[in-house]
Amino acid sequence: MTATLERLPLLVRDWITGFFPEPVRWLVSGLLAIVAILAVFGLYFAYLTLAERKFLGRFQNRPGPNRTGPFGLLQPFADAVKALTKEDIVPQAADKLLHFLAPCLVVAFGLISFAVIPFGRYLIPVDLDAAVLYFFAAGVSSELALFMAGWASHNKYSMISAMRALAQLISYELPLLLAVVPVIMLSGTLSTSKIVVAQGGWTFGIIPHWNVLTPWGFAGFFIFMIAAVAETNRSPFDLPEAESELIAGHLTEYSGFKYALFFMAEYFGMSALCGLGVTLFLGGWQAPIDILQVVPSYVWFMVKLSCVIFCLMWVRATLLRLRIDQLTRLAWKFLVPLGLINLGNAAFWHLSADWSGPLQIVRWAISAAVIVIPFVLIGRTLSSGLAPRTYRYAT
Amino acid sequence: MQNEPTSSAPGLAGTPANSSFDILHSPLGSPQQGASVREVNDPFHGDLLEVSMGPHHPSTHGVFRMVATLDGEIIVKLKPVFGYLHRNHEKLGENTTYLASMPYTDRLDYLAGMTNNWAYALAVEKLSGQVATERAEYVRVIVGEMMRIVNHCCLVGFLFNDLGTSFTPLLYAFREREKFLDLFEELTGTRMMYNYQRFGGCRVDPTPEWLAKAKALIDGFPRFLDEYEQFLTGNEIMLARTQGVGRLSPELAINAGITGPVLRATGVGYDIRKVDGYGVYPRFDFRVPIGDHGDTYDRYMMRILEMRESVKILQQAFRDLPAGPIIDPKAKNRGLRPKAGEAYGRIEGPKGEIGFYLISDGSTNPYRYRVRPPSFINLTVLEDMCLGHSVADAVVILGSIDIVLGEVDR
Amino acid sequence: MLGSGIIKGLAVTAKNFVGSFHDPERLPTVEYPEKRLTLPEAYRSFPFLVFDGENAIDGLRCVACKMCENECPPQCIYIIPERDEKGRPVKKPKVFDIDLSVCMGCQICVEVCPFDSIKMDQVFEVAATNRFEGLIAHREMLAKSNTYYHQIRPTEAAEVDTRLAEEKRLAEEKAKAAAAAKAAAAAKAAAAPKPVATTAPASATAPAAAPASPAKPAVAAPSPSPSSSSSAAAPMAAAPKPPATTP
Amino acid sequence: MQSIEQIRDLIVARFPGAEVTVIQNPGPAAQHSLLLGHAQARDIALFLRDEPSLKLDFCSNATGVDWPEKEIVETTKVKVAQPDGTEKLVEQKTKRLQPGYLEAVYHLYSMALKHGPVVIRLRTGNRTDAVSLPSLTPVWRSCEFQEREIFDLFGIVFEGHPDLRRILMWDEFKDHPMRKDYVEPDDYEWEPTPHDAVLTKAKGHYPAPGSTANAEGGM
Amino acid sequence: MNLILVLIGGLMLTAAAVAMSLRNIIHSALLLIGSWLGVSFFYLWAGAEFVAFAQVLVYVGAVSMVVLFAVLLTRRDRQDVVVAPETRTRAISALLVGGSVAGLLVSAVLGTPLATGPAETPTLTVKDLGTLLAGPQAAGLLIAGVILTVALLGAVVLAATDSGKEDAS
Repeated sequence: MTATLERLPLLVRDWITGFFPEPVRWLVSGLLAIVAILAVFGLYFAYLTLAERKFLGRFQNRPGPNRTGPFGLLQPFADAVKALTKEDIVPQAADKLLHFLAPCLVVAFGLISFAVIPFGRYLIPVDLDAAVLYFFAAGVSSELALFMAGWASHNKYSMISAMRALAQLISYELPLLLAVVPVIMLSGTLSTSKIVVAQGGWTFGIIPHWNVLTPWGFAGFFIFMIAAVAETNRSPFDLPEAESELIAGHLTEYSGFKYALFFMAEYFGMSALCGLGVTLFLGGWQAPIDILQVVPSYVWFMVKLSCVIFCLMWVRATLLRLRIDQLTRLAWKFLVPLGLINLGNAAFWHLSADWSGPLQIVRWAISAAVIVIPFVLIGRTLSSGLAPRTYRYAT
Repeated sequence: MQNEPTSSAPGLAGTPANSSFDILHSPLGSPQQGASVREVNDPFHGDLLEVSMGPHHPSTHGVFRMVATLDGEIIVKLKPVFGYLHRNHEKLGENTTYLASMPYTDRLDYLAGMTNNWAYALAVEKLSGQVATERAEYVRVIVGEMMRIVNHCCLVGFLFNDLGTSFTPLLYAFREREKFLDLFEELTGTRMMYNYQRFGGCRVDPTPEWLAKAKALIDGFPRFLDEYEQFLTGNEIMLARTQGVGRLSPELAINAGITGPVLRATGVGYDIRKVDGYGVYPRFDFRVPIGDHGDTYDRYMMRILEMRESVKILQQAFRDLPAGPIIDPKAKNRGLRPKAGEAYGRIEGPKGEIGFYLISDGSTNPYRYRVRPPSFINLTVLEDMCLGHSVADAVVILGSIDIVLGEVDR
Repeated sequence: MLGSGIIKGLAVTAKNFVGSFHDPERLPTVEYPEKRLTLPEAYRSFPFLVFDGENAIDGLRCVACKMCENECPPQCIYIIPERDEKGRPVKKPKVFDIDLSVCMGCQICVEVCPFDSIKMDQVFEVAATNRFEGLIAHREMLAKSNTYYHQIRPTEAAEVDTRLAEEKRLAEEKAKAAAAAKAAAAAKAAAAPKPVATTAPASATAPAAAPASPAKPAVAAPSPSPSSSSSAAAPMAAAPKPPATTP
Repeated sequence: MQSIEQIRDLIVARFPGAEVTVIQNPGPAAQHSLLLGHAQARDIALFLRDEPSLKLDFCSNATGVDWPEKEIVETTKVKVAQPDGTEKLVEQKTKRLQPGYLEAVYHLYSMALKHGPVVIRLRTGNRTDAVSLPSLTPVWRSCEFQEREIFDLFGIVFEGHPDLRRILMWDEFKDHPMRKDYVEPDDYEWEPTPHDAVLTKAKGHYPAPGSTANAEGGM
Repeated sequence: MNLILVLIGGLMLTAAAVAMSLRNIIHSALLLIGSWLGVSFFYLWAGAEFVAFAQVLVYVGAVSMVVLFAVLLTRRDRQDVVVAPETRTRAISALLVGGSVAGLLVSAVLGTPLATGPAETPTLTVKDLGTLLAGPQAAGLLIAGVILTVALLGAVVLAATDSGKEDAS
């Protein structure tokens, strides 16, 4: 039973491509993969917006949207209709071509990066050899589209915020890459499916071999998630469209469906990055416990993805926003050094792989120490003068 | 990052003596006190950008405009512009009777209606020589301190909204504020527009059930404060964003007439409840918290510590509340004609010293009805605090001063 | 250790998140149209005129003395007294308008009204299609029965009724005493031709004129002693009237 | 805290030629004030702020007051010789026109010694042309906004104020609204509030749009 | 197969040509980025995935940002738009330099034996590329790294001293 469930998507695909003549079959299966991703992640995006508003509400002691449909389930479609019916104003001074092109490119690059994420054991749209490199190539070019949006609207505020967005994205590109390199080094390949296979297996049947359960993996995941939050302009780092200062940043001049496109691109980018994070550190579609393999692999991927995205919402409901200089200082003075040290740590971990017995504990201790000590030291130097104060009372 | 700024004691020329700080070498993010405006259009720095934030701006607490001249992100000049909500409250006061002005005082600082009523009642009692009854003085302290807690809840919530959280701290603070507003509604009839104090006492006597409910709420309030402090006071981003931001020196604060938590944050322990000892405050033992650095973090902590002190005062007030009439039977409210003369009555409102200066010429209407608005005068030093900071900090500094436009514009 | 403050903050929001599912204290939202908050008795929104008995217009307690019109801070009440055929004012308002768009619900009118004829209502869903005509409440719209008053403010209505009944009793006693005094005077007049009768009717009419003079003690004061029973001598305006504090 | 007379003597001792008079406050609050001449006003203010025994470093409140011309009618009993030679007491009403002036009142407190208020008053020459006063902003910066408000609403020009502009009204506004003789501008938006005075004034501007039931009912 | 080659070549050439002729600098910068994308498609067509994605990551991601920032931050002064009078002498020297570079390139292209069809490139996995780079090619890699860091440090020093010099005046 579990095998058929596991291969169900493949059976469906073979059944559909069966209708078509031989030469066109590979084209149809490619199109089918695209349609599947768009359908699944389109719906996932829709209900992600609803989930975000409901969870944010629950964090703030209020029920969240519950008027449209039972428990507010039709809210995303209501938002879509609203976005579609809103008038699409293009400022007269704007650069018409770029103004139109920017949202399309942002969504396009956001979607392309789904091509290399392994959703299930057999569910990987394109099994590239240099998959991780492809992912970052797609991610980087969405910055370009963001700049085009800021520049095209010819508005003082959106120009300032486009520059801020670029500074933020570029300064967080480095920690993102530095967090991913140890995983590639340890699993020896750039292909995401092989990375997930490398994380298979369980010791004593219950402790999975995920990268996150190793000291360098945990530090890498910590750096990766901070950089991912900054990369998708979400809560503690949502500087470009910080409403308290620059109104809506580079989105000021967009309205109607173009604004919704930017919104969609942000969620796609978040899902893709979290998908990559799950693949690299949380063992992709691997089941957490041996006996739980009865559940199909793509369910595990979705569960882990949803947990990571829930944590992002949790962070969004809690943390304050950083100032632009503190943000870049955090990247260059905290995350990059930690990333480099983590690289060394992973190298040590790789070389000491064949230590046996008690040496394993020593190996763990050294590896943990190598990452924790610099974390505490750099942390103390960065927040040198900052501490909650004690107060005296007037006589 | 904590280099002590040169204290800008005001020179005779009236504008604060600009310290020797030169904008070129201020590494972005280590804010200095006072910046020199340098000449413009040199090749490397580009020209200054004038940004008008407001009057319709998401974080200016109402219709308030700041014309800021920016060099990149750093503020070089900042001129507050207000008057958009000006409805000449003082001319209204001169055209209506003493009692009819009482409901208008709720609209001054609409987040702290009760303390406005109390200040006006105190001023008219001084003018006409009437004295409030014993029980009324205690009830005034009770509702006054509850109002202070409500006001500080609002401020802390709005301050965190300016700092960029997505409404979570604001909604926690408002959840507590709602309980206080429900109690005020049971006592006076409305949530914010109380019209509760009268010359010589209060309008309605709180029933024992109301007092029991209020006492239960006050006893539970410190638990909320502990949860709030655990949530935010130690937060590293909060420390980074507020410590050392918007520093104010004690000399400049005293000279610029700053009062309330903003003044006490600079280290000057001046609290009118202790200085004037109006009402029955001398009978309560409470402490006045003072800060050392005068920056945004100290101002935030002043409010939190003051809320804790208010809880102490309230517990003592509930304990020794005497019986007796809530209003002096011989007190004259309708058709009050105080003898010719003038009086200036002031109290320690949540935002600072709120005072009423009344000149009467024996008729039913006051000859001159003047309100001393704390938010309006606390804005004098907004520019001094914002110079050298970035735009994001200016919004936070404005939030920490706690202005309400109803009182600023009158 | 960098980050400990942030972790504590996350713990608090998590507690609130979990709490919002089971602890009513963490989910205070009342979903308005379906569920409604019970209004406290002291709640006030706009004024309304109280009438006794069945007929709305004749039963109005209001005597059109225009005291509330003068005292109202934003001057939003407008009264024209009824005039009988000979042009003498009758103790009934022909027009009693309150401009609800100007009224701020400060209940000063309730405080200064000596006849308990205007009280604060608890209706807050006041919407009108026309800003001018729709929001001016005329006499017919304002008049509501005493039973309605008992519904919205039971304790306060009870006090007002006891006080009114007691004043009516005092007035009748005085009227009886005055009548008895008149009868005795008439008897004396029959004995002695001194024209004592002329002053009696003056004094007799006075108390009738002020049936419920402002002898209203401070409400809910423990001892609601009517400070000055309707002493005929003191003209109404100058009476040292304690502020009627019926909210 | 010394009484107002002692403070006046201190000032006169310090500035021999200064015009300082005590203004009695008849009301029960008994907050008497000191009227200062223009010449040494700022020096006296500096003296009040820096004098060790006073140290009035906190100017809490600066207010403008408008005193228009007042006709004072004094009734004096004077003996008038009647034609038949007898003396008869007759009340004689003498009308005296007191010249109007604008006034700035400052309430000073001391944060160092925690005492106050000392009230000082500055009066302008008249209400039309001589309306200038020495500004006290250089001494207490708290007067900066309040003096701008007095200038905006009363029209007192403060010499030496760093930035004297209108603060509450918009800059192009011509009149000073808080003066007693201020007539509000006539751009009255028609609103049929029930009061006849308001209605007649409104009728003066616009013909009532259409016949509203209330208008007839009201008359 | 070479239809796609012609297509990609045509795309790159037209993008570059149009980029040169546009007045709006931002548009031409974006078209330049388009032509770099063309280069990466060419690599993909040739089967070298790693190089294609590296090309996109480096050029479309980073270098394009540098180009755009440079375009934004330089202040267009009025005087240098007008064509200066001695353009004729410039035209001659431009032709000379252009001709020589074209000649050099053409000879290089003709000199190398051009295999018409796509040669069966050995399927190199990333791991082999890695060992190749770390092994025999390590020297070239290190030299490139050093040159880049020197350039980076030079730029930073230049920017910093510039502000210092301006201060002294």
